[in-house]
Amino acid sequence: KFKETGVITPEEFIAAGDFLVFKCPTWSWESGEESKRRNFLPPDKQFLVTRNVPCFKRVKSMEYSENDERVVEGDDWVETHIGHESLQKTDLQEIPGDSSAITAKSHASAAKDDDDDDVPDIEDADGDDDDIPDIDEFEEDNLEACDPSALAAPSAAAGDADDNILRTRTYDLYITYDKYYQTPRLWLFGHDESRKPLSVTKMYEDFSQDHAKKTVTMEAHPNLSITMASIHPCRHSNVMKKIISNVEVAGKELGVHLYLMIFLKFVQSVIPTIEYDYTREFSF
Amino acid sequence: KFKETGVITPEEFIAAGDFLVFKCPTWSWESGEESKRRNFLPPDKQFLVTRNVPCFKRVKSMEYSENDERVVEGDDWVETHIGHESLQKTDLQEIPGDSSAITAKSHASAAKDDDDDDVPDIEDADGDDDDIPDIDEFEEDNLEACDPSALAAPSAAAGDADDNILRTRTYDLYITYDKYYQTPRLWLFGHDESRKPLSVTKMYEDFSQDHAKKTVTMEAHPNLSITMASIHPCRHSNVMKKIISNVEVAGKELGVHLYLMIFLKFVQSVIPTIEYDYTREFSF
Amino acid sequence: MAPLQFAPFSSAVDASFWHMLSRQKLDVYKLSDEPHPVLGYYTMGEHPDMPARVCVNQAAFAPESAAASSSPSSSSAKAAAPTDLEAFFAQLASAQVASLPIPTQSFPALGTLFNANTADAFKEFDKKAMLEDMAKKMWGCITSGAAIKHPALLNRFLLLCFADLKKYHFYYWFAFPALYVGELESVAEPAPLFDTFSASQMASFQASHAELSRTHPDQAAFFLVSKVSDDKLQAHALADWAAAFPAEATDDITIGFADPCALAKNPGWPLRNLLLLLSHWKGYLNRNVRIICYREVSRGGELDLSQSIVLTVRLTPLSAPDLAEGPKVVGWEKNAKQKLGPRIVDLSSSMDPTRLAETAVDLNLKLMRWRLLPSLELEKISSTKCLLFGAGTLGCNVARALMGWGVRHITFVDNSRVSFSNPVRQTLFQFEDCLDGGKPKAAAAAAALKRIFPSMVSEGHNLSIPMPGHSVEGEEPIRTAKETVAKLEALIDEHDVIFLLMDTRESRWLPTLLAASRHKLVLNTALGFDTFVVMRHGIVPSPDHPATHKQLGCYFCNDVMAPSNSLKDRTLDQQCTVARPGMSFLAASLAVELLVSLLHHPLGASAPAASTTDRASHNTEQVSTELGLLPHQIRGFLSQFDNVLPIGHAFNRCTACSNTVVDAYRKEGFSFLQKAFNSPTFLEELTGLKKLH
Amino acid sequence: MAPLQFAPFSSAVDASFWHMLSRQKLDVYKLSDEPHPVLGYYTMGEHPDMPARVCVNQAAFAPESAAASSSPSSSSAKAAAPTDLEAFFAQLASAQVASLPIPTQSFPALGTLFNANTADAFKEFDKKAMLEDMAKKMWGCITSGAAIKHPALLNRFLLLCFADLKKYHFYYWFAFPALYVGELESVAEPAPLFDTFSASQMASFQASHAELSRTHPDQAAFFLVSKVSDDKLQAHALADWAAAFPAEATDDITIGFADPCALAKNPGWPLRNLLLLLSHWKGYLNRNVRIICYREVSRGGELDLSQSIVLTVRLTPLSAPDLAEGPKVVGWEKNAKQKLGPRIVDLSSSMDPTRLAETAVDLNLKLMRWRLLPSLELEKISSTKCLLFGAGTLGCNVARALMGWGVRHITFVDNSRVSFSNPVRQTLFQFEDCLDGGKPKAAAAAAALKRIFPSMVSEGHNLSIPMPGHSVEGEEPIRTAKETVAKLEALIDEHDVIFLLMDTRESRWLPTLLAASRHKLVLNTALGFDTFVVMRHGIVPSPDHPATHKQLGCYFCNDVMAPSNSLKDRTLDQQCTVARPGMSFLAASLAVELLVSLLHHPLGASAPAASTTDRASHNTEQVSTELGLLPHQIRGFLSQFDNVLPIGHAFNRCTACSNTVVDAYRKEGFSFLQKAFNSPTFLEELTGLKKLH
Ligand SMILES: [Zn+2]
Ligand SMILES: [Zn+2]
Repeated sequence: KFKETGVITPEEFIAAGDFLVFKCPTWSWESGEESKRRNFLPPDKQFLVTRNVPCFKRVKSMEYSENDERVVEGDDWVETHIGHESLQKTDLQEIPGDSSAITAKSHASAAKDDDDDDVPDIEDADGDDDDIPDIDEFEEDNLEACDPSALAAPSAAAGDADDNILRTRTYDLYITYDKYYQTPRLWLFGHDESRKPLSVTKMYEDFSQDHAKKTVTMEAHPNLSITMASIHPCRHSNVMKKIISNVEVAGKELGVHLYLMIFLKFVQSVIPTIEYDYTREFSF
Repeated sequence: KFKETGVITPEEFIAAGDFLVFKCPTWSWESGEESKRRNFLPPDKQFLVTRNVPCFKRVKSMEYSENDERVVEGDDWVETHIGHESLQKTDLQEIPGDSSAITAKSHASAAKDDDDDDVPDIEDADGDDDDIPDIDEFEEDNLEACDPSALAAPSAAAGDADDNILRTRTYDLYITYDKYYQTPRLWLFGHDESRKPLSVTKMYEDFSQDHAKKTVTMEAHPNLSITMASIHPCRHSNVMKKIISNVEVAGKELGVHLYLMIFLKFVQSVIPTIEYDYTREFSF
Repeated sequence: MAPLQFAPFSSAVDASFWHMLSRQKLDVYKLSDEPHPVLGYYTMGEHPDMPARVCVNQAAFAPESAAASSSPSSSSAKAAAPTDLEAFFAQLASAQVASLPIPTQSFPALGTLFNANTADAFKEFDKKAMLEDMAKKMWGCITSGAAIKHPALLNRFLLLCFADLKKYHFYYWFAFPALYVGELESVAEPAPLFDTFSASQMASFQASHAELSRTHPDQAAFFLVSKVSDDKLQAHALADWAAAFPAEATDDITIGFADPCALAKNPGWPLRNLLLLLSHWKGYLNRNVRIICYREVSRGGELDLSQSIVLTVRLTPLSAPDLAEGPKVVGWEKNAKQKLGPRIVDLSSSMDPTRLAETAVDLNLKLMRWRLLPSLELEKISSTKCLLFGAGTLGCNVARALMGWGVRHITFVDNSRVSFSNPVRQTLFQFEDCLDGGKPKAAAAAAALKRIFPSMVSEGHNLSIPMPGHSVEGEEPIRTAKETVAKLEALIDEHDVIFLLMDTRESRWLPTLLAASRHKLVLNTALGFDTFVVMRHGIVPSPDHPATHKQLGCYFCNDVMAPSNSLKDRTLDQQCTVARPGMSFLAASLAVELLVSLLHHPLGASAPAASTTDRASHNTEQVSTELGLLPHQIRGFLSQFDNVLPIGHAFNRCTACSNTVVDAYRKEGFSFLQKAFNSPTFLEELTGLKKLH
Repeated sequence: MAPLQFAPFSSAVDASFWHMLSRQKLDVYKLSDEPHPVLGYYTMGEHPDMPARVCVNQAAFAPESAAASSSPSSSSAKAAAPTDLEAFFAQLASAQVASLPIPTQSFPALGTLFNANTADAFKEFDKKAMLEDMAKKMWGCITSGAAIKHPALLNRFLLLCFADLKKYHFYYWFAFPALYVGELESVAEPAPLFDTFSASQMASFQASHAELSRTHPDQAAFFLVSKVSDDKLQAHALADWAAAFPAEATDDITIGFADPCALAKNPGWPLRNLLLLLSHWKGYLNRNVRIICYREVSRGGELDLSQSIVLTVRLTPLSAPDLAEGPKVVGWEKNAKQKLGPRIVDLSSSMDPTRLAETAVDLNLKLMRWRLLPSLELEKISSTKCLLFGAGTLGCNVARALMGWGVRHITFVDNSRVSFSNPVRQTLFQFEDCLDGGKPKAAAAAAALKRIFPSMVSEGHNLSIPMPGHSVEGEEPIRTAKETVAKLEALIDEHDVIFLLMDTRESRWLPTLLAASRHKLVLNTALGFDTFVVMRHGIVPSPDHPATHKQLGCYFCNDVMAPSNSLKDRTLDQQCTVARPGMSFLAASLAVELLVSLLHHPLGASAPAASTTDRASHNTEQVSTELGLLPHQIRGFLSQFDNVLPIGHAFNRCTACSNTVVDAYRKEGFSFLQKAFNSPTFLEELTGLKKLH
């Protein structure tokens, strides 16, 4: 059934999640806040999570992998179908009562990749600690003596912009089940190299520019009282259907337990530099 | 100035009010609630009031006095000018940009006099004491002996519908100054023969049907926290202008101190059976 | 001669008095049930058909408030009533009379207010004892001579109250104490004043009484009248006995009082206490006393005293035993049924904000009928029960427009919660509704309607509508779907008009079918980025409503695909709808205006449709009402500020409203629906739509 | 050999931890600053570039909560922390490990949380003493043997916090205590696991560690490794010394631990406390001990241990004097600047509802740009300051439509109060606003905007606009009018767009003139019963904006009467306006959409106008934007569902926008205005309009 529609039931989600945790134990089930439990999922299997996933480089600095594009069949899955060319009256008058007429013409709009101010400016305050109290006065340099057995931090002085040390952002990735769309839904919460939450602006640097702005929204995680980035699931079932049929055309039969592995593969095209698990190397 | 425009200033209102109180001492100034004082009027002259004005009969039972009509020059003053015949497009296209075009055509609509359900049904509950607790159990028949020196009530047993005793409603009439329209505004609060407040439905029996439904609204008295009926002042200045010029054509010169006397004369056409003062017999 | 009968006082309480009492109770008295002084007044009798009234209004509390705020000691204890009420009254009755907040040409009545905390406490007041206590105090004023110095002390009343502030009901009972020791006899038939005195006597009397009122306002209610010369009378204060009646003229005693009664044969109530005072005062005993019942009223700008009358009585000495414990007293006011009992006044329509709002809203709507459209059927509109599927931008604005037209019964169905981005566009929500994960939209919208207008009847149902192609399998999901369908069927049965305002195409299928099977009117609205469609579904003919015109189409009539195939045409109604913010205002208000117009057509929901070309036509009677044309669809194009009015007729292979589908649903019920939910192709095969592909 | 260096732990705190801490603080801890147990975890090292992390998330509080709710004695005193933290930890470290809420393949870290009530209290924590106290307890576990039975007791941390719940700032400082008595020496260079052991040895070890994890999850972090045969290794619990190392094989001692570090040359932090434990435990002394730094990670569905390394150290006896007061301890985490100091995290953007709302609203608008209209100038829209004259049905709906477009700065001018009939039609008001005589509309509307979206910048001004023909005479009225005019001038200067939404014609005159003199865009809207007009006034050319097209007219350009004569044409805008409820939604949304479109034209407010006929034209570039046509006026006819787009040009005798009037106002200011207020004919004479009559 999921092969025809691209959607899965909560039970199938659990099965696919169990398989994911079994195969890739960096993923695990969590229960989240007690008050926010969804009763169509077991209390201890409310969502999947993998934490502290490294993200070594920004999308802009990365060459595009042709492979990514192939997997999702062009970027059709984020193509938007809302026609904003309004129809001429004459069109409608010739076909009175055709309610699909308005929807007939549609085109995907070209997205601008290059303007960072597209994401809310209000968030940028995070980056430069404008309203964070001065931390210096809290430091206690003489608290403990230098400890020769402790290794110095590998990626030091992350606060300075002019060092040459590799900056390693990390992401926490969550997968919830979206009852409405009957698909998984991916959530991301990023931290910078010194473990500060990333602003929306900065997170956008890690989303594929072609896709992300069209489908990434900031919303409250359904099981946690935290707002984070999420890939909107409105096109998921369609893309999943296509990927599954691509794979099957290649001669392999897919069980529903692989659904999340496939899902994570296609999510990869949105967040190509976030090295979640190594599901990406998993072969069907 | 008031002769040209029909409007008066607060100072002129005070002067005319003083004259009214002098000539007709049933009217008097009051100050109302301290928290609601209007600072453009003296604290002790916030509004005029006359109480317990009898209203012996209902408008329906009354023959129309031709005289009333004459005073207000037909019923022009309640004529409504909102055009609801929408213009044909062609009209507008021929005179593009003529913003008065929409307002050009207008007609007064015929008012229905005969349906009492036009006024809120919700008010009718007042009439039949539906939710008033049973008063009988509070009666104390033996509280005092029969007193032969006390005259029996002249209009007894007002509660029964089938007696033949004259029913005497009373009204309290208030005149406030409307800052927006720069005219006086009349307010009415009615009581039935046993001094119960009249419902909206019942009060409408005492308003001239041709005029009243178009201009009588229920609103909060500006100086008292009580809602009562009021004659909307939006046409007052126009009518006053006309009456004044009618009187002057008849060869008399009017001072602004007579403004309220004239005002009360024209109000008479709305509430022909409410025998406020005897201003009606006053001659200019 | 018949015994003299006095016209009792009636009480006349302004609504403003009750308002002020409510406030005093809340702010000052609280739970105290001490007596408080209140001020009433009466005027001279104007009309024989009008009872003599003691009036109290909002100013009744002014003297006490003024005393409380001027006395430094009591400023902190605002609640304290004057400790010595009699002293307080004596002050009011003295020179202060001129400054009391009562109308010109009126006379003060000094009241003692007891406000009970409960209806039971009100009932249990010992009325007899209270009135006797007051009588004792008044008798004290008489015997001490205070009442001669300040005759206003003779005009008293007792007022027992209970204010039910939840319902704005006020219980009250007045007593106007009349002290007496027996019957009085008239010596002569009561006669009009002008029969007794000459015109010049009357004129001189009127002038001297006016002068007395001006110089000694506290003496204007009760006074002496002397004959200065044959054509000249003069009014004096009671205390001026010696000046008024020199020793030599012992036989010619005339007194007067401001008479609130206007009857030709009877004096008013205040005379009773005056006569007692005179009986106690030796000078008057065993004489004939002429009494002027003075009634001076304003008529056409002139003061007229023609209703005044003259009585003559003979005062007899008071019997000492009767006075042992003071004179007897009567005076409890009878209620409307002429029984000894309290009155209750319901001021909810003047003071209850909820009812005020109802009245204001109703009257506002009626202005439309009175001024412009006499044929407007407001009752039909307000009694129309509306069921709104979707409480998003469209749902909120449709509900607001319905409310504007006076619709009182609005039910919402939605399954989402209010999110932070909603309130700026979804006009029933506010920031607070987004907190803690967001309130369920349907319930929040219903609550908002009541917050706006408390008389709304509104409920929200948090339901996920089963959709074709969204399969329902497994015990629990099937049970849930069954319950949902049953709930939706019941909701559609209970409502008159169904609005489809969701953001997905397939969720409209089930309500469309359920409404079609029940011949209910459906108004369907969907938004694009800058386009919209508002459509009324055709009504499936029924025995009650036989087909008079070709049936109009529904939302699915033009489809060649069953609604399961939703991703293909997410355009107008996909979840991540992006529409220009103005769109929902336009579409929602037009949908509601179309409904209101439709309600005025004799065929109602079955009325035939107007098209774009009918705008230019002069023969549109069939397809319009006084409110305008009745299109089947309104398609709007914001970029052109233009609308077109296409017509589409019902399609016999429609997956939602065709006979095939409606009949199958009627026959098989849920099991039919389940097939449609579970199989994406079921409906296409059933209707034969598949063959058209 | 170089001294062995251990990679310290770094802390990794989930946002969900802070959320839960906030809640615990508010609901449970309140002002208590007792220590509380919290649960962290670490996993084996995955990547050499990633620090070894101890993670805490929302589940960190679960063990304490579970204990509190299961203990009947403390159910009423929910705030009480476990009285014996060490006993509590011993329990967690025992068999319970398997049921702790931590991810699969992770190991528990037992934390002690001190939450300060203020930033100062946080600063004043005696960190040295707190860490030493913890070290003492850990040393106790070692000496008592508890740490051998439950090795998880060696993984501890201390967490000092201060939650600033007003700003959603969290101060925190972790310590990962490492007990030590001196430097350790490597006996051999650290080597990869696969260099030391054969493939079959590794496989057998991996399998037996997996088995140990399954059967004794509490023993999986620290373990012994024995050689069963040449190609077979086995993992044992620490307590299994005898089984692992039979007496005869004294030289071949191998231990292991789950290593959170992934560096090739360094072990992770947990090894330090393990080595101290072994040093204390005689069996290991003076021997070479081989240590497996076990790093098993998941790669493409397989478990990979290729990053594991092997170290060899020689354990020397602990010196007794050093241990007199327990071993020394280090472990305070350095901050981002590598200084000993706390960290602060600002979670306002994930937790502050106001900022969440801002973000959500912004992103929602940006969807439009991203998906449909890349050229949409959202910043231009949102930075447009709008001044609304009138806060009635039109004012409310215009404000809502502006808010929907992201406008943040909206000011209202109105002089009336909210009455009971308003809320059902005036969409910013609710029942409550009508009580006690009604709130002033302008202020109530501004408050409503903030109630809907707290980031709105909105003010209400209660001003009566002076009007032509409404004369201003007398000292006080003139002063008031002067002040009002000055206030209006300032308001118009401060705003970019002026909406005229009043209900009288003449009140539009002054704002029209003031805006014209300042070259500000005016959008003017008026309602009839079922008609409306939306109009943009032309812009008077200025040096900055020279005329490129014929100037468009204003509201008064078509009049042959000065506005004073208001009663003549009360039609569209009289006070007792009666309009179909849908009208204000239509007119208000079109006015706002016209404005938004206009902001996108290169000439802005001076753009030439489109007419009805332009709908059919293909050459509308000049008179449209991506959002559609730019009419001068939109006149709507609801009864026909139709709009027309007439154009009217500026009239050189206009009483509001003609040069004569604007120049006179500029020259004479208030005294000019006063003439217009006072004389009904002044404007007609000035402009020469009178001659046209
Ligand atoms: Zn159909
Ligand atoms: Zn102009």
